Amino acid sequence: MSDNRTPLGFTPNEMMTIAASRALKNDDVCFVGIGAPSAACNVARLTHAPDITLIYESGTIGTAPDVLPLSIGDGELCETAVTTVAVPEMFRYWLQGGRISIGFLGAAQLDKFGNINTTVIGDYFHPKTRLPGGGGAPEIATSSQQVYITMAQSKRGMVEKIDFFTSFGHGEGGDHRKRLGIDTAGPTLLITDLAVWKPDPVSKEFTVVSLHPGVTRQQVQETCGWVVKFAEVLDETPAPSELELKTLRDLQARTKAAHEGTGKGKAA
Amino acid sequence: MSDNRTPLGFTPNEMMTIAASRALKNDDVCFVGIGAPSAACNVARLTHAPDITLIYESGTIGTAPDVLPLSIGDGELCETAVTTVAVPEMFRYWLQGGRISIGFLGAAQLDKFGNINTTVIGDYFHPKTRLPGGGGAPEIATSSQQVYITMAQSKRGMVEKIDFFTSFGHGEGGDHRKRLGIDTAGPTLLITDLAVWKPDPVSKEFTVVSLHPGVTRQQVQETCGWVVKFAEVLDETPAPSELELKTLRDLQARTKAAHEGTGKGKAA
Amino acid sequence: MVKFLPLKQAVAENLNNGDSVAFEGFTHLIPTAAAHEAIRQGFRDLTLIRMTPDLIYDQMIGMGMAKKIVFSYVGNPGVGLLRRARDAIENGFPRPIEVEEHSHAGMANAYEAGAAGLPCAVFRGYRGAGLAEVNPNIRSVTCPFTGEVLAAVPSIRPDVSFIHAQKADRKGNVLVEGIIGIQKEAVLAAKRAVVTVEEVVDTFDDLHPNLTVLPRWTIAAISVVPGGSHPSYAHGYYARDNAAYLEWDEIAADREKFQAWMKANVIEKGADDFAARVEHLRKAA
Amino acid sequence: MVKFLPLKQAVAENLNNGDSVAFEGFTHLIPTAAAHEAIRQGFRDLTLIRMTPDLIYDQMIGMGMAKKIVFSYVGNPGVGLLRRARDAIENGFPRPIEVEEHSHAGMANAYEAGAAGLPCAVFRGYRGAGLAEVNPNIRSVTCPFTGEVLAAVPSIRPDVSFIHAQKADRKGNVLVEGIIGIQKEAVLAAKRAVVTVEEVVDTFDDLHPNLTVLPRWTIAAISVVPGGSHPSYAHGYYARDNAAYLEWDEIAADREKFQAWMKANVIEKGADDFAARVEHLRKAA
Repeated sequence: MSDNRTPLGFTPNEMMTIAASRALKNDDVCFVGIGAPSAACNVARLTHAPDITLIYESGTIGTAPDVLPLSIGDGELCETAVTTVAVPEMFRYWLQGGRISIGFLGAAQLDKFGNINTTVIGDYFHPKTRLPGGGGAPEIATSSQQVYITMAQSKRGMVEKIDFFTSFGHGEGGDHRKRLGIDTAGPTLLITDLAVWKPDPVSKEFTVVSLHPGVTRQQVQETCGWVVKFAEVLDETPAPSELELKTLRDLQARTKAAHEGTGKGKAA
Repeated sequence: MSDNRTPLGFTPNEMMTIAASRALKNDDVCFVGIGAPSAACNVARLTHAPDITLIYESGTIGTAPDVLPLSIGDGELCETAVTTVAVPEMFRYWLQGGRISIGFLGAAQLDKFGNINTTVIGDYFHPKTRLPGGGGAPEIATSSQQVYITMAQSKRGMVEKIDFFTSFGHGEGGDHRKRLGIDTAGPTLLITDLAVWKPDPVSKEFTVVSLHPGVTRQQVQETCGWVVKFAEVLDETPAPSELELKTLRDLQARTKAAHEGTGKGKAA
Repeated sequence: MVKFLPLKQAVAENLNNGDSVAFEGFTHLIPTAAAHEAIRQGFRDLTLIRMTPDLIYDQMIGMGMAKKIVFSYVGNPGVGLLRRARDAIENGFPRPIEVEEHSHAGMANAYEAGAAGLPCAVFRGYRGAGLAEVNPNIRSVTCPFTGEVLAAVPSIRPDVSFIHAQKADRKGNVLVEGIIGIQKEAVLAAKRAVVTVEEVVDTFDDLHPNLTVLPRWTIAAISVVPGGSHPSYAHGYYARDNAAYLEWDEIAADREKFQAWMKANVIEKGADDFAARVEHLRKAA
Repeated sequence: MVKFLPLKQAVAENLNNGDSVAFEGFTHLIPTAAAHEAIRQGFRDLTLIRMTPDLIYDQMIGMGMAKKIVFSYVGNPGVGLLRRARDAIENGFPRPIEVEEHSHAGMANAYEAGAAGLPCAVFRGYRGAGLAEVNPNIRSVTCPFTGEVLAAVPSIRPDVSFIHAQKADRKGNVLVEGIIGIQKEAVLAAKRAVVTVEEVVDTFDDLHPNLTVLPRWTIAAISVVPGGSHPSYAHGYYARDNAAYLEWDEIAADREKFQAWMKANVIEKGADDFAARVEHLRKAA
């Protein structure tokens, strides 16, 4: 694996994962979605947040996997966890109980208010594409104290209007959550492969607050399906440190080796 | 301990416990109240029903104690159980889930329809005597498929009108359970130190169906606060067998030794 | 009372056409051998219930056995979509299929309520979620103390539940350990439960008292099928066959390739074939 | 985040006059040392919550610390009545006490709902029971699918819960094993939880993954008090002191005898005295 896949020495996806990892604190209790959130959470654990509590919906609490899980229920998660509970308990005592500080989600379709669709493309009853659905996300989105979202930008993914409200973000914006009686903060951070976004305090529309190194406003707009708002003062995301990059790449290399190792000699 | 404490070679209490033990079957799943029910259930297990499942409300399922527990949560119950679950699970999955064939209760006050009071003597808000209360009994009485009751007879205990409905038996009799939407059978058996009683099929009033050896109708009536009905054909309860008596007495001797053994050398 | 039976007989005695059935396992201990036996016996018009329908439900749906599916995540874990399920939902192939969709919280609570003998589950869920608008089985009750409106879903009470577990003792008590998922609830919620196990041991006397043990009288039949949860894994026995999950994506993408694979790997095979499939995965467990 | 503290400080930092507080333990692992420390510190106007108030609540009530008691079985386990609680309820001595009485099922469901962050618990209970007529906190909801009327009680959410457990690891995770009762729910339902433990071990790495472990961030303070649940027992450490339960019946029967006993055995003693009380019971565990 090369350290120089881009002129900058890191890929946009690596920047995304590392920027997301930095948002997590040592005392966070994080409900981890699979994919990009999982990588970010484990990089955080392996760098600046060694005591972070990672929870996967399979029931594993306080887990510390050496490789990234392929699914939310890998054996590695259980073996390294503080405790492993049944799934009803996970959703009742731990998520609904209000114990999760950060719910970390990916998205197939996202709108500017942080509403997520992972259910269908097209009409629900006559879908063009049937996606896997919500899984734990509908309640992660409303029971976690805050929600972080991470996804690679694309016009197909970041859209003006999502086809289905799998998980509720800020709805139509403003105080829509409060009007529905939802007392948690909802999406407070979006990390893409190009930028860091935060919701406007009033309208709740996601606004770019930081561009990743080398990224232009135009690139962000061209890969987003809505008219992008930028903060008045726009930061540049600090580039990944050597430690961060090495940690992420080592983790991914271990993961690749481990997952291939269980196949029948065929390439995964 | 003598084998001849009465002219018959056994005491009324021994006869009660042994008669109660005989009512239990090998495939019963029995929710065991403390005291007389506990002794009867364990005698059954140690004689004709070796595979009976005994459940105590502390969460111990399929327990096989060598000595009778002092409380429903003795360590012995856990050590010999198939599994020990949390108390909410006990009441939700195991009792409310409809898995208990026999709920076995004692009573402080009982009426002829199998309603039990273990809450107060006198008015609830200004009690003459505050008793311990229902514990698990209110739901044992309605969620178990059948309820067996065992108690020593006395005019104070077996009364025309109980002071408080701790657990519902047949209410005012007849189809009162059905009218409340309770679809379990309720009390189907009462075993006292003098007799075996079953509810009349229509009125649901407890009726003496069998007198213990040497007991007269008059003795039963003199120790009961309501006018006793006797079945047209009245059986005599078979006397305890040698095996039954020995099993019960050995169990009680082991129990006495074990409970004294944990004291500070003082008599318990 | 539980019977130890060959898998073929355990499935034949407990599953019927038209049943509602749960083959449960939350990424771990998936009862693949039992599902394959059900496919071989060709049941029809099943209502398939599962939080995470994966390969086995893709296979049953692709074989036209399901009239309805009740689920909360219809994906190939860690890989992507389930292409036979998609074909049924999007194109009605090989037959149209009715969909009842929940969130994980909804399904987990519904199983819990089923195990608890309740008609419905009450929880805080589906707030602002689109599912509440498309699924008429998502309703509400109002807390009589605070006035808060809570979600309610019907409890899940399958005619039959199938699970795979690590071991049984000779009496028929069953141990599930590791990621225990929803298996205990699936068994206790069902009218009948069938369990495949890796092995039978003499007694459970040495087990810790607080492990997840299902007493023998909660189970209708036990079949010993080593490797029976391949390609998922059995904690303490063998690792997940990740390659098989990745391969499935290709197999299921094509209707004919799917049929050929099913013929070669399910129809013409039996429960005894599972042990060999996990041989190379045992070291990694 | 959890702190390891001397018991005196753990109680002082977490309990306040007027709090609702649960000292839980279902015949096993009763947090006697914590209760005695609360008695020494002389808190007033407490709402005492517990399924099975036993000696420790009899003592707190007898000392006039409770304005209300929420319970489902107010007995001396295996022995009989609680005579100080009776004196308070029957005679208002040493002060009148408010009573909120439930069944075990009601309390267990209410703790479960508290741990689950719900405002109320819904279950099938209190059918035909007199409690439903005298306790205004027993209400009902109607299943929106079947029309069945189910019982509802408010969830229990104490200001503070105290439990006794076998051990903590150095990070502050806590293990409870054996008869686990309602302790996990009592901790998770509370705003703050204080745990006394028999000992601290380096790590929990060798524990089975499915045991009842409370993560360190669910606990406010841990105090190491060997013998801290005497006269109840700690599975794996020491047996129950049955004689003490029988003796209590006599002690509590008399107001003056009670006061003398409290002075000698609680007021003038400390947490360190518990270890010696279980010495003779260790063999029997």
